[in-house]
Amino acid sequence: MRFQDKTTTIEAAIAEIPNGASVMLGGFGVPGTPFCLIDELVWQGQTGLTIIKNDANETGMGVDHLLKNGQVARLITTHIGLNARAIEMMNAGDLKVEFCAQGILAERIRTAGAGLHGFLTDIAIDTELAEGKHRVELDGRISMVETALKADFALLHAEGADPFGNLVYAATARNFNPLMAMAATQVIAETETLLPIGAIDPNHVHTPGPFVDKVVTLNELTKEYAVVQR
Amino acid sequence: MRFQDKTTTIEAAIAEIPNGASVMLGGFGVPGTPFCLIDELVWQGQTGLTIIKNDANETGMGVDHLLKNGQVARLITTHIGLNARAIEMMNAGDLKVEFCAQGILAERIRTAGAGLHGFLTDIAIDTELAEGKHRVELDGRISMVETALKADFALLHAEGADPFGNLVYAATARNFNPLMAMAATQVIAETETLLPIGAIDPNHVHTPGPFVDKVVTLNELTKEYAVVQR
Amino acid sequence: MSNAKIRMIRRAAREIEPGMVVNLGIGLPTQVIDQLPPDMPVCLHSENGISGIGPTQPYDKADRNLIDAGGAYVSPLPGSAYFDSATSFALVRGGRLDLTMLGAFEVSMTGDLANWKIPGLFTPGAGGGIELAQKARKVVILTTHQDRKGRSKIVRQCSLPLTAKACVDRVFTDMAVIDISPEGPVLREVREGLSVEDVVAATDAPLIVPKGEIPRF
Amino acid sequence: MSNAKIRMIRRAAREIEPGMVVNLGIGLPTQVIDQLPPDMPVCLHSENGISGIGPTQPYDKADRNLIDAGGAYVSPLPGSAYFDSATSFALVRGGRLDLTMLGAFEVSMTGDLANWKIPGLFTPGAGGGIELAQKARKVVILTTHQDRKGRSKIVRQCSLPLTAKACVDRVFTDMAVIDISPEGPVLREVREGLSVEDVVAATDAPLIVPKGEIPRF
Repeated sequence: MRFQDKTTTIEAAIAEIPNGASVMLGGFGVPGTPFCLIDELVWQGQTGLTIIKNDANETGMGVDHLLKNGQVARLITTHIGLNARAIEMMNAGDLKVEFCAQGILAERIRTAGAGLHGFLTDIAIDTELAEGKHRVELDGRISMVETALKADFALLHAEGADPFGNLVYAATARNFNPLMAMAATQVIAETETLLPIGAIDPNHVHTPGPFVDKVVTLNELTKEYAVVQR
Repeated sequence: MRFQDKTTTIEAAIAEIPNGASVMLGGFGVPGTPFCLIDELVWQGQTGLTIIKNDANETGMGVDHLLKNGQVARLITTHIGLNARAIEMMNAGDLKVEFCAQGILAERIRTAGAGLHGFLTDIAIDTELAEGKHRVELDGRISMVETALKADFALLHAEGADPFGNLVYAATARNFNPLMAMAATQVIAETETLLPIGAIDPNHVHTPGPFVDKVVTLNELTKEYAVVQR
Repeated sequence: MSNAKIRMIRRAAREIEPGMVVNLGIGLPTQVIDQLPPDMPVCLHSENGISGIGPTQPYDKADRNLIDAGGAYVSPLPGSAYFDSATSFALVRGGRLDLTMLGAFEVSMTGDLANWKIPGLFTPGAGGGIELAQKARKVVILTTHQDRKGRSKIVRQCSLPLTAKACVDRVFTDMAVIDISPEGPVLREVREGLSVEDVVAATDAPLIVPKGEIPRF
Repeated sequence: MSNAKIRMIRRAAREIEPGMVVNLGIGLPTQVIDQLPPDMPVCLHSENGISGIGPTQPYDKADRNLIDAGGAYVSPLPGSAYFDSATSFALVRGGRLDLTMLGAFEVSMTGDLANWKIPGLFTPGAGGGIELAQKARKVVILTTHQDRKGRSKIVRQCSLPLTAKACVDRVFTDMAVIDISPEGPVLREVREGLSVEDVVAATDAPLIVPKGEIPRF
């Protein structure tokens, strides 16, 4: 027995994304953001996208290219404070932004990935984020229902991948990537290094291959992956 | 800065468990079952315990010692087919057994570990396991509420641990261990090897140290850890 | 094993397509694996936390920490991964398991499955079976056509507690291949040496028999 | 930095006890770390997925994949661990975070905290702040006593959108240490060089002043 080879080109992988798709993007700030996959998406120009990402990167990087290019209709996120354009577009009504508490966004994504419908929590219960949330009383305790959040596509950044799609992430570049790997219909991972099958110790795999559909090997890292000197 | 040293003796660690405590036990069959911690619990003899474990091991091993010794009032589990004593005790009314679907048990434990109240699922909805479950309708879909399952103690088996409680598990000995590590007030891990601090690559840690309270180093593995020849 | 069972297992193996992620239940389903072409890309999942199960190991070569959900000592392959039980069932419930092959006590004409409990006789708990039956993309059953007392396992309605409702897509027995269609169970193939009438007579549920030649396996 | 702020940060550092797991918010709280004894056992958590944050790195030595939640390039320590965002917040919500130190726009006399939104002016989203404020075992605030316009940050009632209700245990300012008790805010310590009256006058919320000598810091 052997494993399926899921390697493909960046063009072919991104070409699967139609206009209007929902797309999860890994990353917390720079680490773990799939900048090359995003660049290809900018190049191909799909529009009306719903983007799900922890943050909106910084102006001039990653998600910001999609915003500038007018490809994003809706952004589900936790914090966009480092991207003035995102805030401007939101305030001008050109971008619909849905804010989640950060761990709740992570958990909504994981819940979809786990094939569950939602979860019960008291997080943000006394804040404006609680508005409109369905409430349940159990054992005398009030909980809010947070619904599972799935997407049509997830674009991930891995440090290493084998052709079957077993992924490893480096340091804090892990963040939302393994959660999004579980929660999208089509999961596309870019990898800094394509490792031969068997090169990753089964104990060290962060995202098991069955969750991943396409593996794209990066030839070189663009400057957006580098250390940001502010 | 440095990390707290959580190493202790097996006697002292288990002595914290009072009569009537709820105790999670890692393991799926033999791999990952903390046999030495269980042996010490049998030796110390705490009674009226609620045990939460995937299975009841086999007759003559692990959980079975606690059952035979009359220490278990209640067992929350998924499958006890390999332990005739557990089935007999259940049928005779000497042991209260609560069955969960296996992934639902895993998820209920993780939900407690994640500080959430419960989750919504359709798993087992048309079966007798659905009886008495609270139902919620969301977007025209019926879900059942599964509640978070926490415990006073979790007893885990790790292949390696450092003094701060960073844990690594071997192969399928991982199973419920990392989930239970999140879900108990006091988490006690036995380890085959005590590794020096820094010996585990931060990318390879399976259970981060902050989840663990006590680390017990095993001198030698009892024969229950060995390959079972049926 | 009887020749009829061997034929059933060989036929069931053809259900596995290249690239699939597959979970094989304890018993007959596990034996399907030996019938697959050695170079076929397929990933075997076990719910205790492994993707990419390799060959079963004899006791003297076994890794004490590496079993499948049935307790058999297995081995890793280049490309295997280990994970915790929550991730393992996320894979099942989240739609990443293409196929599961399970055993059965009873399968109803609407695809209900009973395979985990015989009240008063066999009450071990459901383990991972409910989630496999309810959430695998395709659920096929491997079972003898009748139980030891000669009673049909494909029934009008299950008498035993259900594992999952309307979950079964296809049943492989030592007599036939039967699809559960919206109209009811359809006889697709008959074992070499048996007639359609033999199968119909041995089956409690009313079988839909398509016109024309029924293939043999 | 002003001497008063340095005193505040030094005083806040004494809040950290050996063995604690601590999350330090962006800004003033991050600077507390430099005040800890080098051999003190403490584990710094950052919500983007690390336990055991080591020293900040200059750009030429930075690991591009290793930042804290504020975007600073940090380093690992022997004993650090990396994990995903769900695990990171499981640690926070599950009760494993002993202490968080956060900034504030407003703290109410009942311990309500507002620190994430100024409608119309500052609307970046809450990030991980809500969960830190609501679920850390102990929540302490580091803030100037008054804003740049001289308005008290310790108020009767928050006018800004809340981060979390009744979550604050203690406030460290450049003027005082204030506990939020069930009876209201209690003045515990006053900065060297100030009188109790100075602090009371600078505070919008009515302060409970215990009898006897109020310690200085």
